[in-house]
Amino acid sequence: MPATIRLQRENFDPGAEAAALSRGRTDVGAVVTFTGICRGAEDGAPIAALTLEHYPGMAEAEIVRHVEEAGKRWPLLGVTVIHRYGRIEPGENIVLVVTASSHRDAAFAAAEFLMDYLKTRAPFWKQVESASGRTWVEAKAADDVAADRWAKPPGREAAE
Amino acid sequence: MPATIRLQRENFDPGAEAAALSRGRTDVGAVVTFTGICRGAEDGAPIAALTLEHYPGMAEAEIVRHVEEAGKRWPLLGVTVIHRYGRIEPGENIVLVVTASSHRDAAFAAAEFLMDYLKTRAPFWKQVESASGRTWVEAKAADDVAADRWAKPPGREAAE
Amino acid sequence: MSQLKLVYFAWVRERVGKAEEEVVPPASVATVADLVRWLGARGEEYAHAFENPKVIRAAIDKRHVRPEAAISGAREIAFFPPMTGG
Amino acid sequence: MSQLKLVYFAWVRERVGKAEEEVVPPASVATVADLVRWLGARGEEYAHAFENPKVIRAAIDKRHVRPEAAISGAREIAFFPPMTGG
Repeated sequence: MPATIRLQRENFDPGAEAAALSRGRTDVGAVVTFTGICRGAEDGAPIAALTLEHYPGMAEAEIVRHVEEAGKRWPLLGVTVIHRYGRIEPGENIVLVVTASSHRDAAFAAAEFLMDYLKTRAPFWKQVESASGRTWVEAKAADDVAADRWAKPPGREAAE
Repeated sequence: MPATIRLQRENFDPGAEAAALSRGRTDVGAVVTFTGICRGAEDGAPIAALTLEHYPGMAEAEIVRHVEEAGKRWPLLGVTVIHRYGRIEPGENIVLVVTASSHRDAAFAAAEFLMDYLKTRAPFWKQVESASGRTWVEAKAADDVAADRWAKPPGREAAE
Repeated sequence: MSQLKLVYFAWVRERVGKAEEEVVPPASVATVADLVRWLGARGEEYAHAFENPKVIRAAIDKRHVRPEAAISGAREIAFFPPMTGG
Repeated sequence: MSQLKLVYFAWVRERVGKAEEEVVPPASVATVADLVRWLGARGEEYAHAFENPKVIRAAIDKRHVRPEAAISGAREIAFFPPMTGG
């Protein structure tokens, strides 16, 4: 399965990335694209920017591992994951997940699986920059619940 | 909620349609794009093209109704649905659903809901053109099952 | 009963041999299911199109309806196979 | 015990006041939880960073581990808050 995984400071073009997964082939019947965008407010208060810190090396490895896991769980024909780091202003893209499959159920499920895992297991941390200073975003319990729905019986990985 | 619904013969650009839903605003945090593409084989046999027939007037009305229903069920900030009709060759786009929301769960759920309903309730019929002639695609029981998971208690609409 | 516009799609259209027509069913035809039975008796092509009423879907004035739906007041009734869009 | 590279991220890094360092913990430090306790006793900034071990996540050689994981053989151990990517 063709997989593209990139961590980068630069913005990306979701449409171009999605188009690349089906170009020149006729086995892809469904492409699901998730784009995560920096909002202008966090918990109702306006923000100036987000700064994303990451753990180089581990972030790539975690994403690769989860893309491989997705490829085992669903009949995917291609996956692209791009995650930005550094300073990101409201309206800018943060993260992209694209999944391609013959049928829509696999493409949807794999895209949701990857997003749930990126939120809770990929080593990235968001800091909010606002009029009142800089604060680290707190992890949301709802994200853990979302990730837990994909859990398999324990024993497969040390921290799962 | 801004909603764009188009039935057309012409191809469309999924990336441009998705970008339009978040451009110039900072409340959108998640955009999910589903693109349905004509595959080169149906049940293992190569095909030359699909021809999509639709019921003009009713197709638009059904899609509008389901987009409105999605807007009631989830806090959406924008929806785009484009469905092509006429002759479509392998590798070409057939259908597009884009949903925008503050958070990913609503965007994913609404996109899946709309696709499940388009498959089973929107008056479109696919005819396959292949070496052995033309045949109508049969409805899949799996699609009915997928659509049924969104059903609310009966009594809301005559045929639900 | 007044005049009624019928429209057909996909293989129902192909079997009937036309995309639409105007009909005036007798007063005894009260529901969509009655109309399917009445149409099925109109000739070979109709008998073929409506031979399995279970796979025929119907819409009255562009809204899905069940076979037991009353047709009184309808302007346009459509018949078609299960949908395969998306 | 041999030399160990520690790396810190987000507010753990800010509280400790550095992004990484090399340490040589005593032989009694066998697990990640032991290491957190040992680090917490190294000074005010460490005590602050590790004051609530429940919210500290750890990775050994770039893989997530639980507090009870053994650290023997580790080259790099990372400490950080719950992740907020995506």
